[in-house]
Order: sequence, then structure tokens, then C-alpha cells
Amino acid sequence: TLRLYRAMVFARAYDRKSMSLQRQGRLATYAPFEGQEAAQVGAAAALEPDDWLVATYRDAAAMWMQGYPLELLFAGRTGHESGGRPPDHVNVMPPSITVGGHMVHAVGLAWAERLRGSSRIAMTMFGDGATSEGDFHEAMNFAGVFGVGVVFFCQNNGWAISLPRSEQTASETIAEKAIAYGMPGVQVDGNDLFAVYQAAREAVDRARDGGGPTLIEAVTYRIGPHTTADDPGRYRESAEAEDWARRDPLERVRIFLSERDRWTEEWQADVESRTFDEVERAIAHAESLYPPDASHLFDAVFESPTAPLDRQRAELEALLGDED
Amino acid sequence: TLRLYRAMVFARAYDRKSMSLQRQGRLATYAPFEGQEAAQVGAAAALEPDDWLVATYRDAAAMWMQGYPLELLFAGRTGHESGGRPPDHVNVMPPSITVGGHMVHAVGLAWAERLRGSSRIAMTMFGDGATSEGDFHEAMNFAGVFGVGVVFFCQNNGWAISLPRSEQTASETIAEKAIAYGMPGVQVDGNDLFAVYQAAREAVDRARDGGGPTLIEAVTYRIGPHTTADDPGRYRESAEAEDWARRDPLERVRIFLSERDRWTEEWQADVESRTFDEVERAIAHAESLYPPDASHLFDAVFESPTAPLDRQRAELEALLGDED
Amino acid sequence: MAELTIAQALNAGLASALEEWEQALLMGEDIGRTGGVFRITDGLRDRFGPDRVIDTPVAESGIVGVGFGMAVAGMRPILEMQFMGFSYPAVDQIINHVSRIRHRSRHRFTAPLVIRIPYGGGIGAAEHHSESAEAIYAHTPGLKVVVPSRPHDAKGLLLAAVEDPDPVIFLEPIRLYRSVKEEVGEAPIRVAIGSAAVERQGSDVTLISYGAMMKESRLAAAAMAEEGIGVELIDLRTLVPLDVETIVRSVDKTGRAVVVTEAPRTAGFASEIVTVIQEHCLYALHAPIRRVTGWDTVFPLKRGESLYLPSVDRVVGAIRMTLEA
Amino acid sequence: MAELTIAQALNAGLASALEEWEQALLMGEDIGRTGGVFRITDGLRDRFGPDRVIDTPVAESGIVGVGFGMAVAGMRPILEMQFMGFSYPAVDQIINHVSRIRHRSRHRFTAPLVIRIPYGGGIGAAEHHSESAEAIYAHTPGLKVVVPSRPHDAKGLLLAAVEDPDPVIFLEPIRLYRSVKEEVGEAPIRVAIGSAAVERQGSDVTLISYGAMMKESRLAAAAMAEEGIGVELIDLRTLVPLDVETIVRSVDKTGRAVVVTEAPRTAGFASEIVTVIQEHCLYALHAPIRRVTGWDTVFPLKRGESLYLPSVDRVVGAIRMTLEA
Ligand SMILES: Cc1ncc(C[n+]2csc(CCOP(=O)(O)OP(=O)(O)O)c2C)c(N)n1
Ligand SMILES: Cc1ncc(C[n+]2csc(CCOP(=O)(O)OP(=O)(O)O)c2C)c(N)n1
Ligand SMILES: [Mg+2]
Ligand SMILES: [Mg+2]
Repeated sequence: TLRLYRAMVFARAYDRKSMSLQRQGRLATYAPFEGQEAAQVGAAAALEPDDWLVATYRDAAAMWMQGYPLELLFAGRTGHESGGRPPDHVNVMPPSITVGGHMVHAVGLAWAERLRGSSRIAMTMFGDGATSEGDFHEAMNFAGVFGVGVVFFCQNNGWAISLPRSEQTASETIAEKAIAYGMPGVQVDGNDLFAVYQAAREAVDRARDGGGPTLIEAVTYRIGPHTTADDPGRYRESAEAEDWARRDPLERVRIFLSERDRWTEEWQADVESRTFDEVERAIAHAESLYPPDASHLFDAVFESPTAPLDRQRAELEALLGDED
Repeated sequence: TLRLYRAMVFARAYDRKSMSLQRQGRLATYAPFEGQEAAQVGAAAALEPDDWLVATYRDAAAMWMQGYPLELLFAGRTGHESGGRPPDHVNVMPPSITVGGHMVHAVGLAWAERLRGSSRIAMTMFGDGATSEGDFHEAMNFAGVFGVGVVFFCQNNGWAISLPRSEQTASETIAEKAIAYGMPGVQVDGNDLFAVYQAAREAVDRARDGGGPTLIEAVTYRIGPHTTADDPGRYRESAEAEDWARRDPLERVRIFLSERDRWTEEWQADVESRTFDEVERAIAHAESLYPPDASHLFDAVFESPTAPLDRQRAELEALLGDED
Repeated sequence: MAELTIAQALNAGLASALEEWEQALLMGEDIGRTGGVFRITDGLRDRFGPDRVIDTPVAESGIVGVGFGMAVAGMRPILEMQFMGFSYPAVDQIINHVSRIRHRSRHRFTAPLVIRIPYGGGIGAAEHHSESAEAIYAHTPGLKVVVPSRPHDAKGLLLAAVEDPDPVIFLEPIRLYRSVKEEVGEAPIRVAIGSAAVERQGSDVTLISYGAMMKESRLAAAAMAEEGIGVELIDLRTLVPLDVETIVRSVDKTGRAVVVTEAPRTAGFASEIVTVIQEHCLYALHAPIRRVTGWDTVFPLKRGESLYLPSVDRVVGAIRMTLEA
Repeated sequence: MAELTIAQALNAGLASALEEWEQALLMGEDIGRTGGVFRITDGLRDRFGPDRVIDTPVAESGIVGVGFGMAVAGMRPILEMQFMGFSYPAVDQIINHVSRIRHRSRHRFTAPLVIRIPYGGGIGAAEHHSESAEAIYAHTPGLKVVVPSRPHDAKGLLLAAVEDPDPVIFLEPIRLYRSVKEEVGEAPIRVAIGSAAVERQGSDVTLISYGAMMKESRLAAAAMAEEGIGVELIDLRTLVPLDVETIVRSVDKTGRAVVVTEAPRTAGFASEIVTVIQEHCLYALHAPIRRVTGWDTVFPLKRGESLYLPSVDRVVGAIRMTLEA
């Protein structure tokens, strides 16, 4: 528990620090996940280190849990492609920016692992809004039909930008959509670390044991704006966010720990300040990355550049040459 | 009942006649619906004459019931676009050739009618295979969220070309997929004219009364090949088809009627022969349609042709001129 | 008359469309309560109500397909794709259904709808947010494709698009939403679909562009003017149907042409423009027609953007090469 | 060596791909039990089992998206879209994901998959079954696009595509599936992606085409030969990367060119070919390069097809005009 609480504290500090960095203009738009720490940490904690994670722009905490280095998360957010390349042993896809399109990928990843006799499974994270995309349906249907070991982890944070969950779909819960695909679906309190971990653990074990896919709906809330470019004041009452803030996922675990004398203010302050330092180092590293040049643009279109691309690259290099 | 039975007899005769016309090379590929007459006739019978019907390549019986002229059905099948233009008072879309893409259209049609204060509703017909497409999901979800008066009528005929229903989706029934969209879903014996009519009737009334959408799964069977280009022998046991042939939807009603002395062989023979005559007239009419010319190609791209299109049309006319 | 940005002109245009046609309605993601991520529909939901300014679930194919059905039933839906990269899930509905229902039904059913698509790079956005795939829509028979580069045209083309009896893809240059201001009339003005604008007369070389790239093109033309080189600058405004006459008249005069677009080069719309010119003006050409385009690479993130997007220098360089050839 | 049709050569190529790479697998609608609507995968399910020849639900976006995930995890999926008109629902997966994962992940993740797409008209099919939208894929950075017109190339390009470390759109000319026969080696031959074939030497005019339209082009070239006119016939075989050298070498020699495709004219791939030629060979050109293409109309049903598809007469006519100009 302490390990996971530590991760949540880290995530919260990282998230808040990122918000301020963005305001300083050091990051491009940032999508905060404050309020969703228990969901992301609890779910990722159920994975083996080499399992696949296919998540979104809002799932930095889960990606970090699964081994995605901080400086790479920042690299992407400072607008550098190298942020999309995790270390070789880390099986985490770059965060999906398109909504809905990535869940089918998780199905393919897990299916391939099974075909190759590996025990790796895949977890995909997505929001309540993503469940409206046709690709959610096709991913769930493929997983159901072929019994693929995928964990569909939905963070229902109440909103898809400005659209409330109630207008996203008419089903009572998102969990019950699982029925349409013949797979188990469970709804859990997404702000309860233990509940999330347990549900995720069961789903992960089932997937690994060949029991097929599971849909998990973690009910939580996006305390902050959709992104730093968004103004929630335009579409929701601040009271709602304040109400949810009282159900803070960190606070619940903190109380649990301190009741057992396993928590002190000093300890927490220490974790936070160390996080801030780590974040500083990470962002500094990201900002110090080589400035993209012609090869950065042209050398990753294909494994080896084609003749037409070489001609275009030469064109660009000539232009850059002219400039200095 | 007699009226509907007559329609079923007509449909059966039309379908068989079309098969033989195709073999004679007088029709392009044809998709037979033998075995699905009760489903199509029963469902369409629940509609008002000016309600919208958005159906598929296999739903000729339903389209005919809703006023789509026989000769136009044939026009399309002889490869002439004029088959796509029903009379002005008939609100039936040309048959959908793409699988899944047309259900969202029905949602828009019904929604527009509501916005304009009309009481028209829309019914869309599709197969078991179509439920796997993302557009099925998006259509159902929009209908559910906005409470649109649409009847989603699925003819689960057991097969999508060569894929059996069991491998199309892992849900137990197709009807239960309605839960995922917060709408009622019902499964009926698609070979039972009365059951289909009743279920369709309830759904149509609900839609008209502002009660929102319904999903109906009519369990039936495609007795013939997917199309005249298909060979079912490659993927299914003939025993299966024979078994279903014993549950012939026409026979069930015939027995019902003859028990009540409302059916005679002469009457049936008469209906059939009249159908054959009608079909002959219709196909003859279709075959006598003006041969497409340049204007046929160019005058329906936009309401009024653009300058570039006029240039291309002139090009084509010059070529045609050269030839004679 | 007020000075408006393109964003404001579009907002005004949408408002007057909703006033002028009772069948007009707006549908899209986050266009109501927030007024759209670019605030183009700001205030319209409060003014016209949720029945006419509809916030939809996150489902682009559904938005277009449902809008298509509404159009067939007599409405005039104005649909918004939040970014061009998110219009791809709707490509099937657009190509297989929206573009061809008139042909399929021999005029019985039509789709008088508008699909608004913010496009283009230069705002340091995340992946998929800087697409310029206009060629896909321009290549689809049955669609008209327009792309304004100035506030007045934005409003005028929008209203012409809503009035048009056929589907119109309405491309909005994100980068110019707030960077250009000009006087725009209060009245429901129209700018005819299919007519290009000769923005600047010149006899030495014809510079052809549209949308966001008009910015670089204008600066390049001005720079050349300082050197006494006369650039005839054409803003296409409409890609389909293409205003061939205006292009040909100019190139027949100048004998030289440069085409500027930000889309990837191969099979981009720039190739169509070049092809049309050589078909009509080959004998008048003194030099090869040059394309200044994006590269055949994935659109880069913020820090690489300046390497990808055609710059004023690139445009000027291409003009020089064309003149020297 | 056996005489095979393109359909048979593809079947043989798929079989040898499944033998050569254990990571190779086929996925698509009706490709298993029935061997595909065109029987291209006939017998492969029985031979390699349902784990490697997978019948999927009717969901094109799912087929490509799931196949993409498999490819990222090290498999080599060979996916079938039943007809090109049904590849549109997968366009989002192809453009937003398949084409750019290598760039997004700086080579860490790649998508070595092949998407087989039967395309083109001339078979009197129903709506949406005669599409020729290769330009959409050719315009997408990160995709290679190949299109054989002969049995040998069909097998050789297919195996090269499966071997290629990047995603390849493999277009199959439906109309030629069974109309051309030629000797095809049993061995797992390769035809290099990116190399065009000069099928016939000639010094008067260059005729460029690919896929199904090679049939009309060959007949036209033969007809001209009878009149003593030397047509240099080029079968592109690969659209991306384009074999510019071969095209330029020929046109520099002949000074005249005609491009034949069946796709709609505006922004079609023919425009790209014309543009590349004028960029490299303008001063060698004696006449405008002519496009013989489909019209900017919806592809017609059976009875109107002959009006739409370029005929031998149209190709011959265009060659004549080019020579007379
Ligand atoms: C295909 C697609 N459509 C639209 C968008 C724009 N968009 C970005 S986030 C978002 C809302 C997603 O909501 P949800 O799935 O609930 O995730 P959350 O942001 O709440 O975590 C939308 C519509 C997109 N990125 N991709
Ligand atoms: C988008 C799309 N994908 C694939 C096809 C090819 N296709 C035609 S019918 C069919 C099977 C449809 O099965 P189902 O929905 O059950 O309808 P049925 O034919 O059984 O009436 C397929 C895959 C198509 N027409 N459209
Ligand atoms: Mg959400
Ligand atoms: Mg079926």
C-alpha cells in the first residue's frame, strides 16, 4: 500500500507541477488527471512489468507506473517526437491522442502475444467519451469473439471535455456495455485505490489465464480542466468539482495509513519535494533534447528513406543551409 | 392476415423469379431473401405509408411493402441508377450496399421529422453481420442519447456471407445489445409473421409516441446463398438449411389460414402466377429503360453541373460522337 | 461595418445562417456549452437553443451520418469536425454516402449539408491536430470544397455553402482564425463558390495558394514587390469546382507559376493545380511550375514544425528559381 | 513453371508468405471458409489453420486496428479489405495509426503489415464496388502503395510487401484477376517496391499507367505500333515511392506523355505523375501531357460503366492529340 500511496503522491505532485510548467510556457497544452490518481495507479499496479499498456493523453501516471520515463513524457509535451519512444523493455505505446482509435491496438497486441505463446496481456485505458466511438465497439467485439486477453479500463471521469456522462450514452452504466460483447463488466469506485486494484487484478489474472477480456468502469472525476486550454466554468458548476475534491483518492489512503501510523507529514513532504526535483530534472532533460533537424523529420517515415524522400530532404537541407 | 400472407407469397415468388432471371443473365448479382419473408413483411406492415425505411440489398420485400415499385428494384439490379429513385411519396432510401453505414441515416431522418413536428418515424433493417460495424454502435448510441424515434430491425439470418452468427459476436443474443444504449431490445421468432408484426408494431408505436428507439432481433435464416455469386456449400452443412426450410414462414401462415378455410390451392396458384406476370412486366420495363448517356453520368453529381464537369462532359460527348 | 477576425466572421456567419434558414442547425462535439474548442460557435447555443446547436457524443462517423439523414429529410445541418485529423473516422460516411446520394437517387434525395473542418499546422498542437488532407475531399466526386483565408470570404463562403443544394466541405485555417482582421458586413453576404480571387496584380509570375498558406504567400509577394518583381497572387478560395479560367488567364500572362500548399507533396492538391496549368498553358510557360508544399513526412510536433511548414523564405526562393529558370 | 492468373499468383504468393514467415497471418472478412469473395485465399485456411487465416466479424476499422496491434507486437499481418469501397471505414486507422507509428515512436514501434485492397471497375458490380481511390493512400506519408498488373508482379510485389518493414497498401486490379496469364516461378520471387517496368520501348510518346488500366494501355500501344508509332509503355507497379527516374528518362527521350488511370480526374494520382514530369522534363516537352482518367462523377452501375472507364479508343485518341500537338 505504501508503495502505491507513494506513487499517488508522486503522480499528484507531477500533475500539479506540470500545470504550472505549462502556465510558464514550458509545456504545450497539458491534460491534468488530478482526482484520477487512484484509478491510474491502482490499475497499472495490477500489471506485470512487461505487459502492454495502451493509454491516452491523460494517463501519464499509469504510463509512468508501467515504466514510461518521466523525461519522455515531458519530451512529448515540449513538442519533441523522442517522447514517443520508451526504452526497449517498456511495452507502453505512446499516449493516444485520438479518442477511441487505440483500443483495437490493445486487442491486436494481446492477441499476438498469445499467438507467440507469451503470457503478456494488454491493458487499454480510455475515457467515458471514448466509449461512443465506433472503434470502442469494434475493439470490444473482436476481444469478445476471439477471447483475447485484454483489460478495457475506462476512467469515467464524468466529462468528455464539455459533455457530461449522462449525455454521452443512455446506458445506466458503462460497465453494462460489456454485456453486448459477452464479457464481464464491473463498475468500481475509481477513487478507491484498493477497489480499483482488486478489480484490475482479477481482470488481469483472467486475461493471463486465457479467460478473455474484461471491461472495468472506474467511476472518478476530472477535478481540473480538460486541458490547460479548457475553461470548465463554461459548462459545469464549480460546486461539483469541490464536492468530488472531498472524495480525494489520496486523502482516503492517507487516513488509512496514518491510522496505522505508517504515514507522517515529513514523509509526505519529502516525497513531494523529491518529486519536484525529479520533475525539474526531467523537464530540463526534455528541454535540452537536440533541436529537430532535417533527419529528425525524414529518417522515421520508413525504416530506410526512399529516393523521393531523399530528394525532399536535400531540398530542406539546402534551405537550412541558405539560412546561415 | 390474408393481406400479409398474400404479400409473403408475392415476395417468395418475386425472390425465386429473380434468382432464375439472374441465372439467365438478365440481372446482376442478386441477394435472395427466401426464408426471411415473415420478418420483412411483418416488420414493414407495422409502418405508416409515409414512414421512412432504410434497408439493405436483401430487403426487397420490405421495400416493396413500403411502396418501392417492383420495376425500380429491377432497374437497380439490371445496373441502372434510376432504380435508386422511388416515387416522391415513397420515403424509402435506395437499398444500402455498404454494411452498417445506413443505420445512422435512419437516426437522422427520424430526428429531422421530430424537429419539424412531423409524426413520421424511421425503421432501419440490417443483418447480424452489420451489428459488428462501428456505425451500428454510433447509430444506436445517438438514438439512445437523443431519444430518437427509430426502430432498429435486425434480421439475424444466422450468417454474414460465410461467418456464422456465433463468430460474429460473443453476446448471447443481438437483442441484448440494446442494454448498452439504454433502449428496449426484444428477440422474436423471425419466421413467425404474427410475432414479428406485434414486436414491430409496439416499437413503431413507441417511436411515434416519443418513446424513443427499440432494437428488434428477428431470428430467421437465409435459405439461399448470400448472393448468386456465393456457394454456401463452402461453409455450411446443407442439413442446416433443410432444417430451417421445415420452419418455413409461409407454411406456418398457410396452415393457420387453411384451418380457417381462408386458403385454397387455386387462390395461391393465382397469386403466384399473377406475381410472375407482374415480375415479367417489371423486368421488361427495367430492361427498356433509356441507355445511360453522358448526361446520365454528369447531371446528378450536383444540382447544377460545374464548369469543370461541363468540360468533361463535352469531352465524353465528343468521344461518343466519334464512335458513330 | 465591424472589423472581425475569421473566427468572429464565422461566428457571425453561423448566426445569420441559423436566422435565415429555420432548417439550419449545428451539430458537433463541444460546440454548444463551450462554443467549440476554437469558440467559433460561441454563444449560439444560448441564442438558438440546444435543438439547433447540438452537442453530440464523441463519434464523428455518427455526426456526419446522422447529419446526412437530417439533410435528406430536409434540414440543413452544419456539422463540425473538431480537427481535420478527427474527420477521418467520418470519411466512409462522407465518400460512400454524403457525396453520392444525389447520384444514387437521381436527385430524389440530396444532402445539402456543410462539414466545417479546422485544418492545418503552425499552432504547436499535439499529433493529429495539424492535418491538411483537403486532397482526399477534393478527389471525391459530389463534394464541393472551399477554404477561406480572410474574414469576409469566411462569412461569405460559409453562407454560400449553407445555401448550396449539395454537400460542401468547409475548411477553416486554424492558424489564421485570429491573425487576420478586416471589415465584414452585417448583412448575410455571399461569396460565390467556384471563384478565385486575384489579390494582387503582377506580370512576372503567378503565385497560387489558399487557406493558411495565403499568409506566407502574401508576405512573399510583398517582398518581391520591394525588389520590383510583379507577383500576381491568386487565392483559390474554392478547390472544387476549381476556377480554371482565373488561373489560366494569369499564367498565360506571366508564363511562370508557383503553387503553395502545406499538405504533403505527393498527390496533394498542388499537383492538381500544376497539372491543370500545364494542360492549358504549356506553350506559354517559360519555366517549370514549382510546388512549395509540406514534405511527405508525418507532420512534426511543435519543435519541428518550422522545418515542415512552407516559410516565406521557401516561397520567395521558389519564385526566384522560377524567374531564373 | 506454371501459367497462372493474377488470382492464382496471389494465392501462391500468400501461401509462400505463410510458409516463409511464421509471423505472417491473414485476416479479413470471409477469407477463410470461402477463400474470399474472389477466392484469392482459397484453400489457405485448410492448409495453415484458423489461427493463421482468420475470418473476422464485419468491421474494417477493427481488422486494420487489430492487425496494426499485431504488427506492433511482431507479427506480419496480411489484411484483406473485401472491396476498396469498404476500406473507407478503416481510413482513420490507416492514416492516424498505421502510417505514422514509426515516426511517433522514433522506430521503437513499427507496423510491417500489408493491406490487400481489390479495386477498380469494369465488372458490372453494385455501388461502392468499383472504387479507385489509390490517391488517398498515396497521399499519406508513411505508406507504400503498390499495384501489380501481371501475375509475376502480383506474386513478386506481394512477397516484397510482406517482407517490407513498413506498411504497404497492396492494390489488386479486380478486372485483371483472371484475364491475364503468364509463367510464374514456384520460388518465392521478389519484385522490388519502387521500380517501374518499361514494358515496351518506343521513341514517339510515353504512355504511363498501372493496375487495371494497363490492359487498355497495352492494346492502345499495340494499335499505335501497327501504324508505325512507337509508344514507350511504362507500368508503374509502385505508386509510392514513385520511380521518377524511369519516367523522366522516357519522357526526356519521347518529349510527349499520356497518363492513364481510372480514378476520378481531380486530384487523382494521374495529376501527381503529370506534375513530376513537368517538373523534370518541361523543356523536353513538345506537347501538353494528357490525362486519360475516370470522370469526376460517381462510378456508374453496370449499364453506364463503359461511359466512365477509359477505353482503348480514348487512350488512342489522347496519344493522337499529343502527337499532333
Ligand atoms: C477521434 C477524436 N475525436 C475527437 C477528439 C477531440 N477530443 C479530445 S479529448 C476529447 C474528449 C474525450 O473524453 P473522454 O474519452 O471521456 O476522456 P477524458 O478527456 O475525459 O479523459 C475529445 C472529444 C479526438 N482527440 N479524437
Ligand atoms: C462496409 C462493408 N463491408 C463489407 C461488405 C461486404 N459484405 C456484403 S454483405 C456482407 C455480410 C453482411 O451480413 P449481414 O449483415 O448478416 O447481412 P445479410 O447479408 O446476412 O443479410 C458483407 C461482409 C460491405 N458490403 N460493406
Ligand atoms: Mg471523460
Ligand atoms: Mg446475416
